[in-house]
Amino acid sequence: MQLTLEFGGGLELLCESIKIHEVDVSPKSGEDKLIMRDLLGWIKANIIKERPEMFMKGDSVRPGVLVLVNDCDWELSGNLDTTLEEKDVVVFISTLHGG
Amino acid sequence: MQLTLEFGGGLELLCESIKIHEVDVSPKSGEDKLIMRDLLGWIKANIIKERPEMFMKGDSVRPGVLVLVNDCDWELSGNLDTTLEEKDVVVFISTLHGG
Amino acid sequence: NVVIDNGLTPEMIYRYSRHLLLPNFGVEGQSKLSKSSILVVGAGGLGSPVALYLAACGAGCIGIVDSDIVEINNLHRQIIHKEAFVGQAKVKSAADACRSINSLVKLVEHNEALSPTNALEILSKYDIVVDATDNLPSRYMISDCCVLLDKPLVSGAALGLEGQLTVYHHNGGPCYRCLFPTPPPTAACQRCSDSGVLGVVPGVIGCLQALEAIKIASAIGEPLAERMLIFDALSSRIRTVKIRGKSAQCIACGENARFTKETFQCFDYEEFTQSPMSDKTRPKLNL
Amino acid sequence: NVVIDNGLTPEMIYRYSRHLLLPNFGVEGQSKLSKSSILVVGAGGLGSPVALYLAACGAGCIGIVDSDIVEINNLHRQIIHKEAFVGQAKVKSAADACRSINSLVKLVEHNEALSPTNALEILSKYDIVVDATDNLPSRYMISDCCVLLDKPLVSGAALGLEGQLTVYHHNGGPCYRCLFPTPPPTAACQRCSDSGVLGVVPGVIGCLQALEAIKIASAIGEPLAERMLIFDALSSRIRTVKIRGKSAQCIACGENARFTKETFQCFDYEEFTQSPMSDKTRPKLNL
Ligand SMILES: [Zn+2]
Ligand SMILES: [Zn+2]
Repeated sequence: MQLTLEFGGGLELLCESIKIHEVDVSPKSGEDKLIMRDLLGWIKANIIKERPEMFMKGDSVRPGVLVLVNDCDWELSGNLDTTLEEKDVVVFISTLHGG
Repeated sequence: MQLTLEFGGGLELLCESIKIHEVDVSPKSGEDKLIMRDLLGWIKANIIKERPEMFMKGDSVRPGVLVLVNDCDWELSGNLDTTLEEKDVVVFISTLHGG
Repeated sequence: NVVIDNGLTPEMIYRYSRHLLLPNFGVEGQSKLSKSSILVVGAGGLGSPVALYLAACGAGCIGIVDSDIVEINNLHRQIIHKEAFVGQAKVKSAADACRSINSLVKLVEHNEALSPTNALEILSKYDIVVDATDNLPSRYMISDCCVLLDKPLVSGAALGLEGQLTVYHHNGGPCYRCLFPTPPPTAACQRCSDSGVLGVVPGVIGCLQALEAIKIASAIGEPLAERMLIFDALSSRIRTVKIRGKSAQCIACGENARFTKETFQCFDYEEFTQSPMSDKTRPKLNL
Repeated sequence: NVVIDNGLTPEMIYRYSRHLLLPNFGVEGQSKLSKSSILVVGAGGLGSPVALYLAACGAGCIGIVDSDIVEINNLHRQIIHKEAFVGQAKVKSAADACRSINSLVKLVEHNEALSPTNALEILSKYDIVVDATDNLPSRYMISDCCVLLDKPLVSGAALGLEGQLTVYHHNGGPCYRCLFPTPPPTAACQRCSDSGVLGVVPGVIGCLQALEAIKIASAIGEPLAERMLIFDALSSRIRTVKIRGKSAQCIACGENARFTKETFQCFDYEEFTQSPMSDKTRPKLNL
């Protein structure tokens, strides 16, 4: 499944300062769909190059990270159970506090 | 065909100050696809309520109007011959000169 | 007489004539804006354009809270402060700049750090609050206080080459705690003073904050409630995304919210976030 | 010594320390910016934040062109001008404000209307041109002149509750005439003085123009060439769209361009657009 992953608010520093990643991710073997829970594991294994604890906590993202699937907060689509579709854009953004 | 039409830069004044129009437009009878040329005629007949000369000139838009199909200048997709697809977003925007 | 009914003097009609010509704003919008009072928390990179544009556009009363003094290394982004004010209180410098561009606006200088002990009293005097601070504990504190006092909160942030903007606790939308019930780890809390910021980035976000405050004050358009604007300066991309609504479980604004004015005044925001409200005590970075 | 090689004095290193901390900007970005010269055409609603942020961020030299004087009914959006400067030249007022926030920047006051007879000479002294004007003939003229002199042009516009922004003649992208070979009908050419503008709207666009100029000057990020940013204040929506490339048929920048410095100097832009460069001669609207 072709997905666009974007990292912002400093999270790109965990993946070699690359903000946009065009990736191809398959559902877990035996599954017919890809959900966010699986995608997070895949990202942790394949995209995050350092300090994974700055990206995940337990099986979800760490506090202070917003997750957007097609410009919409994943809380509105099922959080970890959100089903992904071909060409979806998934954005991970760390909230900023500066001014 | 479901389309979203948006008017900006003052063009919304020609259609009762409504910027976003969700519309259903069919290809011309005998045609199997809808192209921008036909859509312009449909808009002139159905959406534009006043001063049509501020929207069209000849069979195209008047000078100073940018046309965007899915956030991309129609000059890049064939201008009047651009083929529209289900759920396309077509934006008509008059260029501004103020400051 | 419409003019008198709307509280606009001939002087105001002349000064704001470009606003009055706007069908979507007009006399009604200007009149509402001129009767509104807006508090800007922080007279720094975000607060500079917020205060200047609120003053220029004609907010009735602008309060500014900050306890910092102007430093030379603020000036790359804090355009409200002149070199001549280095060493003086930021609120005095900022209020002076606002007065010099619009003497019709009332300016109130709160030359103190906003804290749980004074926040309720200060915020209660205003209709709208703008969070233009630079640290996490202040953001939780201001949001909690706005929920307790039922004030809309225009919240902006900028760091590096990125910015974020949203409106909390407005039109039934979420508060800061609805989005962030748990604070992030300390290592994720970068500040401009540690990590840097391109000066014009808070300029963009601050102008957009002033716009949201003006829209709320004058009751025009759709404020950014339940939406967030995300700005990436390097690519010049700005997206406006849909965010979650109010959380029923939120301890500040949820159905069984247990936050009262009393708990607020005793809440230790620095302990909660493991992060200081002021960077005065931190070692300065040197290149 | 890196510091000396980059032309940054200890004073600059302290002042711009938050820029130097930025991995994507750093010493190299600041050094390039500090050596750049940028011309701002128009010291009005757009020019105000452009000039202030270019000065704050540390552009080496900022030129400002305008022949207008400061009026009270400009001040709702032109935050660079203080009431004390009403009746004085806008360029003097603007340069004074820039100097007061950053004395390290060189400011050049061009207190005259830009016209085909002086544009080549004035623009040739700068690396980057910012179009912050308020009328159509000036936009064609500035674009043509930038093509002739091969300068990037950061072009912004604001009216009512909307704004637009793009970079012309940069990285092989189009010029103004590539997009608009034929001028629009006169009835489509609204001005802020006729139709109104919410003061903070040019603020947002002007900040974004300053950002694009800084990105070009310091060679960071992707400037808005072949792209246009479209801002709707009422809905807080900002889209960045892809626009056409350079047109082979363009009379200014195309393959067989017939525009020379000589034709430029004789070209009647007001006749071409059927629109005046200055609104001084127009009747003032009264409410
Ligand atoms: Zn809440
Ligand atoms: Zn061209």
